[in-house]
Amino acid sequence: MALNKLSVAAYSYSPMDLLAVAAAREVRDGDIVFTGTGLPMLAIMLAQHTHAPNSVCIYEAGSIDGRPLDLPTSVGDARCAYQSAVISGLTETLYGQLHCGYVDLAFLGGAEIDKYGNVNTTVLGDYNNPLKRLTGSGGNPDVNSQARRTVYIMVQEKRRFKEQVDYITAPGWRIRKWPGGEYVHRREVYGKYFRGGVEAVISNMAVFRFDEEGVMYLDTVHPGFTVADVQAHCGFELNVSRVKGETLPPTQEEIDLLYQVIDREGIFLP
Amino acid sequence: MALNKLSVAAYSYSPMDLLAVAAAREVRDGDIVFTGTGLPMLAIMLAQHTHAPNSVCIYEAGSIDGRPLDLPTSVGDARCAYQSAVISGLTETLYGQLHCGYVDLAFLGGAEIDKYGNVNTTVLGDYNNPLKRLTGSGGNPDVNSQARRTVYIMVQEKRRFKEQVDYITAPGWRIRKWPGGEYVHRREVYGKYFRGGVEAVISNMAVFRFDEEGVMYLDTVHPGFTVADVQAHCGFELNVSRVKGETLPPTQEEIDLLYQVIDREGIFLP
Amino acid sequence: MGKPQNITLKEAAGLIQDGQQITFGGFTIWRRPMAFVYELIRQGKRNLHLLEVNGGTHSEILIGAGCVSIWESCWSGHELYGKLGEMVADRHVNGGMIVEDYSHGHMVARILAGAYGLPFFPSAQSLGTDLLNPEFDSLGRAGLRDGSHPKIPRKKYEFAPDPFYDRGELLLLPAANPDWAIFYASQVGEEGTVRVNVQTYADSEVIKAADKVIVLAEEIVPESYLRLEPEKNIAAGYAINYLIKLPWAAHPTGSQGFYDVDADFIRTFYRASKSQETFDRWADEWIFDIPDHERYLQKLGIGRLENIRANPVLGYSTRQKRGTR
Amino acid sequence: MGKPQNITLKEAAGLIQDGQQITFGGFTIWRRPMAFVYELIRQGKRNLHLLEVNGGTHSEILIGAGCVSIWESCWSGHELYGKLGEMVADRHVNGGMIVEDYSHGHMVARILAGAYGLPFFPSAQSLGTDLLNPEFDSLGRAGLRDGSHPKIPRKKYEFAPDPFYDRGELLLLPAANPDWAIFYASQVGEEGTVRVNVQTYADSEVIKAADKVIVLAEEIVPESYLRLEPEKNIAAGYAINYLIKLPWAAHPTGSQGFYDVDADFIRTFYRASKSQETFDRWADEWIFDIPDHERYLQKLGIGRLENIRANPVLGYSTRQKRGTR
Repeated sequence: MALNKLSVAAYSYSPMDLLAVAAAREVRDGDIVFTGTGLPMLAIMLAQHTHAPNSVCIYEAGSIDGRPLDLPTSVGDARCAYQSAVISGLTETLYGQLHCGYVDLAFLGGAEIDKYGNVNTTVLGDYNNPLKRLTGSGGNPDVNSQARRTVYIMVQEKRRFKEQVDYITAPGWRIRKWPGGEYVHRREVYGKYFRGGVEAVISNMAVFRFDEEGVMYLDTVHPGFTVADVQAHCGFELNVSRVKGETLPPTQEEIDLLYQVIDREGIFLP
Repeated sequence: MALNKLSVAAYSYSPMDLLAVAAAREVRDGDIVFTGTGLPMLAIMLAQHTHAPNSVCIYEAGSIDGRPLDLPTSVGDARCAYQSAVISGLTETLYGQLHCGYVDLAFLGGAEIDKYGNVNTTVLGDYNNPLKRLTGSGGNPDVNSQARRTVYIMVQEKRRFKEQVDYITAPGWRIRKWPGGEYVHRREVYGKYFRGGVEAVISNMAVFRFDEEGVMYLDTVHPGFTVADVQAHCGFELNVSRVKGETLPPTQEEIDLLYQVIDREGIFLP
Repeated sequence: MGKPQNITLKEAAGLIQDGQQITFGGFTIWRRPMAFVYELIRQGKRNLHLLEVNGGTHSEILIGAGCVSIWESCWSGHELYGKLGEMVADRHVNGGMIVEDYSHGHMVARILAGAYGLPFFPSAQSLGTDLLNPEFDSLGRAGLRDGSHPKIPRKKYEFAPDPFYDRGELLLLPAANPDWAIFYASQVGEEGTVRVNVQTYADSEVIKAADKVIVLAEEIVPESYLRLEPEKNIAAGYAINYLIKLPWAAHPTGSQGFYDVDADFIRTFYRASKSQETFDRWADEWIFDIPDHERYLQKLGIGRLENIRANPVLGYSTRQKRGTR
Repeated sequence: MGKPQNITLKEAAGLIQDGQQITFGGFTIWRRPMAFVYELIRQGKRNLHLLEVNGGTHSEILIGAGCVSIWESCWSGHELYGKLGEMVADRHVNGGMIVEDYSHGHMVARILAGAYGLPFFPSAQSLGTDLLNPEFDSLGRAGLRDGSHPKIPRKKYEFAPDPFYDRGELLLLPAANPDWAIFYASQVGEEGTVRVNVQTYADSEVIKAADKVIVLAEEIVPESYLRLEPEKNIAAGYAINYLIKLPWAAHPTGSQGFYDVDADFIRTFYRASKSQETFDRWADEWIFDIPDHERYLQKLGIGRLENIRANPVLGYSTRQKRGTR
């Protein structure tokens, strides 16, 4: 499918639509994708309906390459499993698939991210005396640490894009080597288990990527926002030297697929 | 079922029949039994048909509590799986069931056994320059090392009942503690993983058990044989001080079950 | 071992002793033994050590009711119907419960090691994270890793070298062998064979890892039916100690093939869980003022239950309105 | 990764390089990719490193033909139809092949570690046996544990303490990640989804552990059919690299649901395997003098194949006479 920029003017789209579409474009045809609930489901399904028909989706709860008739609202949902290639459980998905090395791409979310792509979904403040407790890690760090590429989908707020996260739930590019705890490059911590890492962060305002040192830079800015807008909603000084331009907006075909086929009940896209 | 000694005179039985029956009697009702191909299958099925209807059989290849219509000739046979509770594979049977600790009783065989119940199914002579290579260990040592009770079924020959086996394939009561290799009691090698060990050896001539030190003694002698016969077919000096008497012969009911129900095709009992 | 013993919900909950380590089958808001959780609360259990692969609505309710003093897991929440686990969060921020955080992959490793009778399971997952920060070892900080607590390992994790292929260090995660697994099953045979529908989560491992297992069965069916397709079963009857037949026992969590998640019920609970006061009122209404499971179902009412009842072909409800269109 | 590539038997065997490490799916005399073994022999492969959970008729044939220089496993034989693995035995006694003995549980641990991307797997099985005798470490004695052979671990096994529960030492078994798994499947979907009937052996693990996977499918069926019951499938198409459709490809080993073990064929082979001379004559007749699988089936003849054809309800032959009655 060729993206058709000229169709843009003819319709409107929401920030959520653009997030879903931008995420979908990170999928390469044939990718084995490990996906959580929500927007990531829209992204992988949209990719399968457009440029990546041979991409495959693994849901942590046990379904492998399902072909849902109706959009699942949880990875544990029976909807995930319809016409799946294999139905299994967590040992299979987390060890038999993920640890085994099949997973090319992961879509994940987080409450906080820092300039090295470290993500926090555990606590705000000191872990032993926190200001706020979040959901906890779930499989976020496992999937991130073993997929070849990870894409985080985030809300663009100053308090969420931080110089340094309060707690490293999921590993970015500069992480701690235990037991000592010194900060080193991800490659050094993972050694022979290194397969890749955080490739992109997609927010409601922009797409970010990481340089050779593992530092986040601004890649594209969504239509309607400026580089200054993004910097104003980012808690650390952003490298804007590599900005490529505007994020490609959704096409009419993509919007139609999202609203009329993938989320026709209006669950994530009301 | 009460064993009826009085019925003995009225019919004949083969050494194989007695072996199967004596083995069956080692099964306690409710036992979870890990069983290989051949005579052990007859034994567990006979027990299930008589005094141990609640005993359950696991076959290494993956079938758990099958209810075969026709006698399997291999643990990999589809016949094993008919009406089984669970069908799985080796990871499940060897780790999910055996290592997990469910198995009460195992029936195994061997080419050689020594007075400590160590069994050899690997080589005769020096392993690095053997006189004869046997089949190899298979699951014999795994099952023996983790079942609470193991019963070996053996052919009674001087060369098979040895003072010391040439190679310890499966662990008896006095085994080697590696890396040093010193001989110690099984309990010392297994430590917290100790669950029990070889409980009985049943041959075509007698039943043997083990004393507190883990040394084999003669328990009962099959009808038609004397203690001297057994000693003459045993390669080490046998403790005969505890002989209880004669092995109970098969009943007519047991013979009928073996020939008319369990092995009605005449596979193991021609 | 033999077959499971039939028992009532009250009797089964009565077996759990204060201070014991328990775990549950299911996944987040799916196939949780909710009726049992309610009964534990009615019986006023205290100081439970809840170790679970992941948390969910059931954990939030049990923790909110003050039954849990140690929680080891990786996540608590209600998926789309209430993202935060407010009760875990409250205890972590305000005290009253030890929270020990692992990753999902670590918790699966722990339960799998327990299931296989191994002391540990290796993993290269979540290296470099604060999950491994020695300062954040909550059970260690509480002085509970001295070897005197049989269900608490001496260390939160260990690094191990690779003596075989020079791949470097990876983690060993300690086995978990809870005193009890409480488990909701889709179908159980007359002799105790267990089937769960669709995704199997960590269910087969949870059953094996626990010292004793209580199963709440949505329905009891003929053994011969389950044994026609043994590939779909996860445990034989000898792995189960106690059996309770209790339809709708997983409500408000979902049970594939029987009923969907009761989204409104969980959303209402989630709102209530935002303060102890509103939680307590909710618990009075839905737990303490209700004597048993039958009355609970009566209170829910047939309309609500029919709304979430699964389409038998698809395994989920086609009646419950899920979105805006 | 995508879908498996369709390929001929000759092409597939041509991919295996002399000296590579290979493994097989199946169990003893069940679901072995026999047609592939014959073709490897026809193509004159040499110095293969055969690492397998257990051996069987296929190993004996491959070893007898001189293709294997290292065999790591736990057992070889033909079950009831020839108890001893004569060719493994011959090489062990007379030389010509390195034999490395583990237990069945150890081999499963090795393949499982490989499948999970772990460097090792722990086990307390077979402690105290001569399997652990350092003097009987054949690859070590041959000087092959120096780290320069990527598929050969530096140690046969390692002892590891339990840092968590003071349970004492147990074994770590090194992972196995063969270059190739050659696998016989009962049914494969058009997109490569793999189903095996009845017991699953170590099949799912073997597929995962290998770097590349070749599947011989008894039949290709619609994906949608296999996906109606995904609980019965063991791998998705992306786990498979090459696919060959080849009915009766497991003969003379059995394939549940399709055909039983050809007992007479294996008995005849077993007798032939008792000397190299009779083996060679057997191999001429059944391998070298036959150009392909179709002619092999023709030579077997319809009567023989019909005799072992499975009753579709029971999954095994009800025609083959098995005993004396």
